[in-house]
Amino acid sequence: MIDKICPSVEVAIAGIKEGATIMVGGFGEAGSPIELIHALIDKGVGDLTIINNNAGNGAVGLAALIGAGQVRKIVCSYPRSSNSKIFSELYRRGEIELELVPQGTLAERIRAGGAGIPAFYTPTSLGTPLAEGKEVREIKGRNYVLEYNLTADIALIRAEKADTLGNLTYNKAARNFGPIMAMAATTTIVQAREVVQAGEINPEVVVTPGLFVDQIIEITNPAIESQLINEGVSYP
Amino acid sequence: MIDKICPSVEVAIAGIKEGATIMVGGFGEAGSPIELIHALIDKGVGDLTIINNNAGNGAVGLAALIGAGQVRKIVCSYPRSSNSKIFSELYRRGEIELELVPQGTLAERIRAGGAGIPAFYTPTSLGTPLAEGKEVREIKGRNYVLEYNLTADIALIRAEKADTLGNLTYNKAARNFGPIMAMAATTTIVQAREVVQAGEINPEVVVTPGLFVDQIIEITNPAIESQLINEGVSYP
Amino acid sequence: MSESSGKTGLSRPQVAWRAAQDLVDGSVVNLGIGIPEMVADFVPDDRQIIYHTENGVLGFGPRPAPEDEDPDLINAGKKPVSLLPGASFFHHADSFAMIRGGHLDYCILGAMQVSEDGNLANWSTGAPDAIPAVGGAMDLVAGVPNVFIITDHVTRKGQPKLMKACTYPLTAVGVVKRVFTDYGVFDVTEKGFRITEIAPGLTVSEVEAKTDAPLEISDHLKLIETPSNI
Amino acid sequence: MSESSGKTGLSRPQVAWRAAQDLVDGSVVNLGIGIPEMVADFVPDDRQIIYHTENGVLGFGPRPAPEDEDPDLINAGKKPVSLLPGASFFHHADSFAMIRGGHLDYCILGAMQVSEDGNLANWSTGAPDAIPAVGGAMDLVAGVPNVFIITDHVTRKGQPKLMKACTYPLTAVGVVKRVFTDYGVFDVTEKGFRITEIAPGLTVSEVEAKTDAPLEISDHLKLIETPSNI
Repeated sequence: MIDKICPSVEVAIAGIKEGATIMVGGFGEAGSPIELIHALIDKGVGDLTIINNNAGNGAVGLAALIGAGQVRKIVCSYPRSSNSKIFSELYRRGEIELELVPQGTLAERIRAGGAGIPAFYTPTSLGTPLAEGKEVREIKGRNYVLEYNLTADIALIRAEKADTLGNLTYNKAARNFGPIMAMAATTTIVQAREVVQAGEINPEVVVTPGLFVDQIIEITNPAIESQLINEGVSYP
Repeated sequence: MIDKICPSVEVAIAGIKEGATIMVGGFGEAGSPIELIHALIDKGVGDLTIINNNAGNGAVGLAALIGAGQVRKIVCSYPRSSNSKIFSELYRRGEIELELVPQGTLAERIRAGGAGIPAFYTPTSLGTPLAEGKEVREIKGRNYVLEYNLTADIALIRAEKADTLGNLTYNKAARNFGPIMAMAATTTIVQAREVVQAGEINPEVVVTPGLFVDQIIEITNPAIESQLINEGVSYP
Repeated sequence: MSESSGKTGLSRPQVAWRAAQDLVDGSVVNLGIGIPEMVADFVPDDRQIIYHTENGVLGFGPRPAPEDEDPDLINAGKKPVSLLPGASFFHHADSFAMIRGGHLDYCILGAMQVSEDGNLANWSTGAPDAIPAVGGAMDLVAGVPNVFIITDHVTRKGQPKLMKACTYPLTAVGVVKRVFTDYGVFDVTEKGFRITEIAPGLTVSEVEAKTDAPLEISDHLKLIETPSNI
Repeated sequence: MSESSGKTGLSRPQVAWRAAQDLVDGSVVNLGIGIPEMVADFVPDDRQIIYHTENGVLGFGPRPAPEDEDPDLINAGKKPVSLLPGASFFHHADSFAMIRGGHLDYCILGAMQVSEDGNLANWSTGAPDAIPAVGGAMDLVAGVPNVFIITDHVTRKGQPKLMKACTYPLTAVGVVKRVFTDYGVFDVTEKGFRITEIAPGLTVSEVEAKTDAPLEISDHLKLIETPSNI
């Protein structure tokens, strides 16, 4: 019978392999699955492609994963950070690849990946360097850029509540990329602040239906990235 | 200041004009905004293009609107009904135009219309008569059909709860096309079972954010289509 | 597969029972309108199946008692359903994102015709006075990895439905994986139909006579044994 | 627009105040990171503006007291915000559906350069060692019908930012409707920049001298009068 709850973060991420493409939820620290990312650092798998809106803050979470040399390429919209040089130094040294994607195109490409849409047209980036080399098509008198979907082997996301079937709710603006990344990855791994039995989440308020979720680990008190950074923590 | 609540259905639909394209929510009777449809029959505007999943049941609601001769064309996935001959008779006589769209493509075209995506590729309908004349493109080794978005002048939808800013929740499977039609129409008109003040719907459970909604009319006890049909009612 | 007596082959409930045995524990399944809906009645007790209906419900259960019916809680066949613990609601674009995005494991549909290369025709006879109606079938078969078909082996007029090539307008090309009929179980392979199980009281040559395509016979052809209470 | 004394033209809060006067009651507005965020402080009391932030909140309010801050409730600039009655949360694809689908009324952004044909450059100097970062700007300007810019009229080095043509990499082509600077208010018309309002203490020829494009002068050129407390 279905039970997606894992006993530890190690078990939750056990299936992640060298060279994997991993979508990581979060917009800055909001929604960042920091315990799952730290477990990934402990595990040490490398050659990863990371899809996230940003490229990490301070020297914890995503920035620490990049700093550990485990990331070959990052797909994101905004890799600049006021409090982290980890990405920028690697990037300037040519040691990490960057695919820069406008934020809305990033979100739509991920959603398309989850929705079985291989490609779509968008007005975003038309006439800019980010549209160079891309097909442009006129539709009803306006020009649009062709964009392809994004999928991943793994999604790591943070939810507020999860039930045993994988239904999720989120906390406020921590929702951001979680629901669409859960759709677009072959295996979706969730850290939830609270795990409940199936039936304890009102069907009307489920944000991510359980069929998008594979593994769940309960992290009752997740680390708060900005607090760690203020305390000068660097992981590990 | 913002207040989207209307005093009557007549006021709510006052802006609908002859020749309008109207998305009508509902999957069968679930979610059908029957009081708004009946008001549209009373108003009598014609030459309408209707976008709905079906083509009406019995002789009430959408079927009655079609029967009143107000609909020039219908865009839908499933116009057959076990209890209504109104559409089929007009169709066989050539008095109503039909654009048949697979249900998922219909939903995605509407969502695209609301999301500023002019066109997308989908595997659905490839190699079938419904793909005839449409562009086919190979992407990563599989063929896909190009589909264009759908937009409308008006959306008529039924919600469970609405607040004064237009935030909506729905009841169970009556949600269906409501959220995406609210996105895809220039003017979205909602009949809600209950109207509350802004702040009375938890921000986490809002399904349709208020910026998609223009006019709201409270209908506390909407007619139930199947009951009307069982009672042999035909509207008006 | 009609309920009339004196007929060989499985009854419709027996075909539905047979199809139910092939659903893996924990899978997400969409059942088409009509006979496929019966499959839910026959899933073995030790398996948990999550049912999806394209009109926006995941995790629904059986038809409720009449007094518990809600016209806003229906399945794709527009019949009332109940909710099981862990159910969820979502809008139509999200529902078809699940379907097209490959997030369901099985869909079980009816068919007018299936061809030996897995083509499906189940939405229109193409007759000039027919009202064309496609619903969600084209999306389901395009997106769900395991497309199973439940159908009578022949039409009411005795015409084969398993074909060399479909003559009706197609629903999709090359999508059907397995067909369950009153005559047996047929896998769609690269070489065409392979009969893997046969209904009691029928011979392979009787099945071949009612099939408009060559049949490969499985080396392990089995007789279907249905429980006595179905 | 620097806060240093002895400078002519509006202060940054005054520019933000001026921009706020052009937001219509009931509209939905996205404010870019930095100076544009100040606009919210100056909306007239009799107008209700709904603020959208691309990371998934509609209807947020001012920064809360430190003890009420929630790291999961931030704006696009990653600063804590509060919620007003009638707020809602949604995921990123829905948030950008709002943006790209034309459901916002205004976005107010900063700029490195704006050209007389409405081109915007605000994400990269194109310098080889710069870390390129685009965020949501390209989506906002592609989808929001009224793109307003708030910017210093000249760079720190005194170079014009209102240009005949942008020299930096573009954010979008032909999208800017109106520019608010410390020198005045500039509409982008089919003929290029039209100055409609001018800051106290400046002459049109002084503005022209600091603008890298011809200026059409409005027949109704007004002097900007800001409240004394801003």
